[in-house]
Amino acid sequence: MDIFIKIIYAAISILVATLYGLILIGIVHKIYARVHRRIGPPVWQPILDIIQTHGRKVATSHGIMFFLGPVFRMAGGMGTYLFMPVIFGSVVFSNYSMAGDLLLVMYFIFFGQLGMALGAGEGGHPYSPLGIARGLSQMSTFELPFSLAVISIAIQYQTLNITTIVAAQQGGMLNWTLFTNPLAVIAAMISLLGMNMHSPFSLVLAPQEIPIGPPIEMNGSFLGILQTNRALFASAKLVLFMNLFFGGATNLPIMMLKTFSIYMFSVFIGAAFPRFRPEQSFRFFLRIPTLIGILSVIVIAYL
Amino acid sequence: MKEKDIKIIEKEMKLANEGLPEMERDLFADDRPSRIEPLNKYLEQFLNWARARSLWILAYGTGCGAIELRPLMTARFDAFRYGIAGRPTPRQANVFIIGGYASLKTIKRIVRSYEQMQGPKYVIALGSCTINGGMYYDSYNTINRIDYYIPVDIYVTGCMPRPESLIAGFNGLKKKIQAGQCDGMNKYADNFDWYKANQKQIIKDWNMPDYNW
Amino acid sequence: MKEKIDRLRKMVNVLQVVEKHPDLYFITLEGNQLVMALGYLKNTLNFKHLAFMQAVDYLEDNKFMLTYMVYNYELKANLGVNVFIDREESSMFSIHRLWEHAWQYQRELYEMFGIDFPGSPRVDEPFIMESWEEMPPMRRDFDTLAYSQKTYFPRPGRETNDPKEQMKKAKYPNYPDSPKIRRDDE
Amino acid sequence: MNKISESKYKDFVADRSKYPEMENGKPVIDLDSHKFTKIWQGPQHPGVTGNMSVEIIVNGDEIVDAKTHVGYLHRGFEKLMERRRYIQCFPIVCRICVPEPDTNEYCVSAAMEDLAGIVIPDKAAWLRTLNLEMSRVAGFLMWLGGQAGSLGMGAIGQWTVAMRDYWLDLFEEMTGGRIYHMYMIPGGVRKNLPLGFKERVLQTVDRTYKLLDDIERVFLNNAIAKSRLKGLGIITPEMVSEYGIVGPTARASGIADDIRINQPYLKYAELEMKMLTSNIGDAYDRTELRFQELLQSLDLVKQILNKIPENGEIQAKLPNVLHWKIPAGQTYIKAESTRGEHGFYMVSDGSKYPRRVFARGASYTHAISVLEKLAVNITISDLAALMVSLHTCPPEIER
Amino acid sequence: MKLKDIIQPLTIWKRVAEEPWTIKDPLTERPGADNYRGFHQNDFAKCIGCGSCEEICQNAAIDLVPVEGQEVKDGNSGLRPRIDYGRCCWCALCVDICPTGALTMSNEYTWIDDDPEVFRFTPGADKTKWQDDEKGYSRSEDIALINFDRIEMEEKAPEDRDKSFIEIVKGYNKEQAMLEADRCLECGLCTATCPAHMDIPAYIAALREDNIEEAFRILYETNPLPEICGRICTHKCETACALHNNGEAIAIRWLKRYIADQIPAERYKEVLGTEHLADPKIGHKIAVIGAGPSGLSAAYYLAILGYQVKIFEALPDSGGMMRYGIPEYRLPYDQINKDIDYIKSLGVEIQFNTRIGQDIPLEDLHQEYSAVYAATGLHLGRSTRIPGSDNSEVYFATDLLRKFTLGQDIPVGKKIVVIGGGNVAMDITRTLARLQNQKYGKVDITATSLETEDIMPADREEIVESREEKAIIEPGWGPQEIEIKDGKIAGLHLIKCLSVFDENGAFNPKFDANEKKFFKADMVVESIGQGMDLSYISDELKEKIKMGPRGRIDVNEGFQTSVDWLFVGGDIIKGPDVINGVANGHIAAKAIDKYLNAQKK
Repeated sequence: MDIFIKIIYAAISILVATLYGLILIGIVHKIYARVHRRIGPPVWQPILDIIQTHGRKVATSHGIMFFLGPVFRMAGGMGTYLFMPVIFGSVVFSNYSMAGDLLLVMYFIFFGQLGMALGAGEGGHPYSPLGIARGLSQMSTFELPFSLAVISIAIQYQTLNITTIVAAQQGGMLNWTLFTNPLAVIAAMISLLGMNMHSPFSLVLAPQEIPIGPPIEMNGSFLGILQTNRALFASAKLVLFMNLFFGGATNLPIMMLKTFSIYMFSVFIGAAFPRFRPEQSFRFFLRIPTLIGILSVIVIAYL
Repeated sequence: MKEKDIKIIEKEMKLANEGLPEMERDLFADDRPSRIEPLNKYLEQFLNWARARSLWILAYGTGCGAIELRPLMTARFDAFRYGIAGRPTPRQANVFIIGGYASLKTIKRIVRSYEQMQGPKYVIALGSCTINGGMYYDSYNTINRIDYYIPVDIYVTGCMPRPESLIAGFNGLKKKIQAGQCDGMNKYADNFDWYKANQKQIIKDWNMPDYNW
Repeated sequence: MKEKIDRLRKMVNVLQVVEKHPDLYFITLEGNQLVMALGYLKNTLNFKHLAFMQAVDYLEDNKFMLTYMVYNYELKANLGVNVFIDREESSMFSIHRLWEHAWQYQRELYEMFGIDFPGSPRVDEPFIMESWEEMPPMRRDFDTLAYSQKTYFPRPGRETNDPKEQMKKAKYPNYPDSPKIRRDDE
Repeated sequence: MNKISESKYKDFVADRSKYPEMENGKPVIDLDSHKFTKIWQGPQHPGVTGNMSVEIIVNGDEIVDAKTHVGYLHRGFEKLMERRRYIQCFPIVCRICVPEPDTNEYCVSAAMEDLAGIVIPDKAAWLRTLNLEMSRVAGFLMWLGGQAGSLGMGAIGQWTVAMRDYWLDLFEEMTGGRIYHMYMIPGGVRKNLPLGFKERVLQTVDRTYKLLDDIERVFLNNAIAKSRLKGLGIITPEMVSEYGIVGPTARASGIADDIRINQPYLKYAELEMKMLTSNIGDAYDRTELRFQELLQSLDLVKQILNKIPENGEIQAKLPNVLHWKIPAGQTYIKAESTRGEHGFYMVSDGSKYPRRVFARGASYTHAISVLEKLAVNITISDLAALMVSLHTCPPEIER
Repeated sequence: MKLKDIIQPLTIWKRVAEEPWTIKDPLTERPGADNYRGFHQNDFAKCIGCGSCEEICQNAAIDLVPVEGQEVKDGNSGLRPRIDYGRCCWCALCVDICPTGALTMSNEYTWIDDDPEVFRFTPGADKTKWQDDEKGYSRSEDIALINFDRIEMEEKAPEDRDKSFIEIVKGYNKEQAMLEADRCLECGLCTATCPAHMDIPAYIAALREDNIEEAFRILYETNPLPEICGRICTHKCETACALHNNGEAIAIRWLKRYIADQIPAERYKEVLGTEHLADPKIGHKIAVIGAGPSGLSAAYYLAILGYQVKIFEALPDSGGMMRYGIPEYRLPYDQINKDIDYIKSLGVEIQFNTRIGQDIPLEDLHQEYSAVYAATGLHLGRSTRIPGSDNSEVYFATDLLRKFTLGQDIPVGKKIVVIGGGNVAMDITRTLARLQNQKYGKVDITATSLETEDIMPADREEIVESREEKAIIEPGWGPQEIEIKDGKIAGLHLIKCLSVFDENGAFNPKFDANEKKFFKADMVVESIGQGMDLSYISDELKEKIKMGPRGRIDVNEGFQTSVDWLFVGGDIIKGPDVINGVANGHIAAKAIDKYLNAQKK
């Protein structure tokens, strides 16, 4: 396929994913609002917010790294998204899926955080490093069960190519990893809670503790980029989970439905619980989900 | 403010950090802000449209006005539906609500927070105390009129102004933003010396507590 | 309550006892016996809770009155202990060893009234005011209105009329004042 | 901390004996060593209760030293009252504590009445009791939202603050004011109850019961909330008198001291109520106790509504307030606010103006002496929860 | 960690489908409560500009400003409160204290603007969208910050007093006086209405501060007859009192009496600081004609200015109408003497039984005295001139009263009708009622007037007390004819009076001839006003003096006639009442002083 067309397709895909992510965030705000017994903002509010942040002027400077942070973060989000198929069998939404892209995707999940850490650390505000420390520690801990789950399904499907994994799950609900390897899915879904950073794992932003942590000094377009990335990264994660565990999607509505349902899982838990203390959160991931992850690997590998 | 006043003050008052070495100048937060000029008429109109619909309040309850911010932001009045949200850091907020009286110690933080906010930024002054001292007009520790220290876009009178008044204030602010008339930030930049002089007149110890940002 | 005060009398010189209510008494002590009295009240007579300590400025008499309000959980009664101290070079014994939170009041009094409590922790740290250069503001000779008008730019344009003067202006502007009684020496 | 290492507190206390190094009972802190960071939590910080700040020194995210800074809300009420007539004091004092202004109004009015020897009519006393108890409900609801919010659970705050708003509607109807009621004028109260008010209060009480039912399930029985609040900020019974701790915060540590029961004022002697105490004294205990007190207050509101007489004077005869002089004397009037003993010490010298009014805010020591002690050795993440669990109200400290 | 604690929180989702609590459109859906303390309203029809709101405002938020269209009237300063919403705290103390109930609050509460200067407005004058709101806060009837009820004045019971001439009103005791003084709002609206412009709030304040001497000094600044005025003043001030709008006015007159009563006569000089004035004199000698209130007032002020004053009085005792017109039960003679003796003690000489014009020609006075102040008063009765009024049993009230005071016998009929509704009519009614009571053991006297009861010029309490003393008051009738039978009076025919004044306010009564009334009587007393007697002015002088309308002497504002040494004042110029006389005397004294000073140079 022509590389240029591929690029155009990827661009369209990213745009759709970002918009979808933003709307998704908007919808989730709306749902939270209903839990709070209020009406809630319009679903397109995140888009307006991003336009607004881009319209702001940046008059502070904390050095180049500070400004590169959001860029790295965005790169991480895009990287995560770009290397996996969004809609199975679609040309436009196939992205740069290739053999071994699962590893690449997992690397990019990390990459964004690290980049952000470099940038935010330059901000000089003491809450930034605190937030970063929390974020990175928590990420390390939830990555463990997640990686175990990924290893488990890599063993199960004998591949590291997401497209192949999706393909293997086609042909009926019962082919989904959810039913073929439930332990791995449980481990992964619990780590998704941490990944989505909803309560009780919202350590990084934690407004009452370290007011919004790493991006505390971010503003203007840089904040806008971070916001965009949040949307893109959210949809990327959800698509990844959909692909790995819930049989992927063959068209856009299915994709939206499935990702939305996956997201609702974190929302469902998130609305009901307060935030963990950092060490509680770390311990949490290193206990049951990790055990389940190990179990799933053992089950898949030896049974 | 009258231009005559500004000229007199410019002549008489010197910025407190004048003549200090470069390193120490920062402590006084005397960096002159710059004006914000619109890039393009139509783009600016579009941005103003978006700005009016996405107002981020600085979560700093400076006075008793903060008490009505909570009902405003919670289920009964739900300001989120108007695109009003709270931000915990001044860097990201664009609306500063002065919740009534500002004590001597607070006005210092108000000025500092206001300066940290990135433009375009707007100020809503709540309650009588911000207009003419309110019931603390004779207090030794509260200022009388906030517009001497930072520019204000909308005044909401009342003590306390109810959440509904506050929503009306936001509506007024939105209209003003959309019409492109909210130039408080430019006013601050243009009359920086006047504002600084006023601030310095009451804040004797300009040096902030050793905050390491 | 009376019995407790009688026991206190054996320890220190109680200058005055006022019963405001059956559960609220005020006694006046001598300044130099205060710490001993409070210690006795707290440890032996079980007035465990120090509700507050405050000062009242008697500018005319050139005195500060310090009030220590203690409370007895068993008796369910308050006892206010008053002592008078000199207003110039005002200073009082610190009671932060009796109650852990007393330093907080002493710090406030140091700042708001200028009463020194030597030995009290952090007593000279600014408590409420920041960069305050005038006299301690709670002293009665500090005029807060004048200070506010001088410092904080009251909004101009306010002017009022006295109804009496206004009516005089409108109705009888030329009415003569009362004649001055002529002195013989004029 | 020594006493805490005993028996029932043992489970909650970590061993901090090794680090940081201690000298004379204080940690050795060298900021230049880069082992410690100084952080100003507040005044602009969503986690602090009101406009105050805590200067903390952290090692990692563990607090090794804390200092409270207040004064951001200082308006000099006491000074201002010295140049206001007696009648002009009651509108100004209610600003001392915004979430619960009525206690201030009551205390200052009652202090004037006490000094001037005025006895308020029976109905006025009942209306005041109703007002105070309603304000306790509103105050507790606000606090409950704050306690949940400090742990990052926004929903509870949304619910309770909205519910408080329904109570504010009632206040508005009863007093004419939403936040500042300015209802208890010296000598009595300003308005009779409007028509049908009783039914509307009872409706709101029922709604509140229903909401509290939900909250009990969602928040008080919440595994994570429990895990975070248990063992946080333990106050031992010895500390209570040492640090002048009052109200529910003291009662959670087992000190049975409720002014409404021990030294009943207004009509509290005619109401049935139980002294609520608890014995561990950690943040969860305090939360639960306050929750119980909230339920108790709702019950009291119902009791009061049944007992309010239909007819009667609502104000004792006052002299012309423009030149009202009160004979010389001093008094101390206290009332139980949501935070505990809220008292006014008033000295008059026989003139038109009070010689001295001192407001003993219930949380005067909670936010400074106590917080500074309890904040050490916890992590930043718990500071907000600790602060809220002490139920501090900064303007009470600096006034 | 129990499983229950993990499952239960998820019930948070239970109410997600319920209707949100959010108010859909808070700006239109949520008016304030019915008695919400919103923005201020002011009913200009009620507001009197007394400034109590300004006084009680603890935020100094209220200014009193003149407002277009609001005139200065008696009891209304024309000022209106302007409220600075940069100060207001909505405590509504201003509403609670407002003595007229003009100031209220609407339940509107939203006002935003980007100009901080606009939040200062005059409710009622500036057009606001809430100015006609009906809901909102107003003072509850159940509370009061001020006392609207006058402290009861003890009086002799009607049965104790209706035979004797002992003073009726007992006067306040200290406690009562303090309580009554405490009610004063210190607005000062009364001062303008008082003809002498006494500083009423100041002396009441001094009284409240228990500083009687200071209060007494303030009284003497503008009124040298406090004992007299404290009893029989027409107290126009009390109708102007702010409290009068919604309750009972401060008993200003009784307070004045209380103050004066507290100082014994021998301490007057000491308290007022006039001990050194006993043996004058420097400068000019001045003659005063008539020892009535105006003459005495002028004499007093001239005396303290250092002039040598001599009063010429036609009657055998001083006091003029105060002694010869007002019965003793209202104004005991010893109180008159107390005031006058003090004036005399300052060196003022009074020559009795000397009628100027008859005994000494007016021009002669000018030889000896630098200036003459003529305050001769109104001593001639005025007749209704109705048929039958020339009968010998028809008397003038003033004549009867004077004769009674002089100790002469006066005729007392069995059935008497008094024509007139003024204070003099009441005086003669009550005097005759007492005499009837003494003589016949019962009262049968009727007073009738043109004016209906609400506009009767007599003091309210005079009417009430007359009725208590069993006199009949029948206002609203115009006398038509005195029926004479056999040279004796049979009775008085009256017809209904519809209105007394026409649209321009001029005296022009209208009657309804169909409604008639007849009072049987054997004696009729006319008391419809008094006439002046200018016979003491010689004809030559009369030509020099410019005369004004209706036979009055034309004077300038200092009561100087066109003959520059002659000053004329008192009832013949303005009045008739004591306090006007006092005021005239005061002004004239200052004018004479000015005139003489100008002459010297």
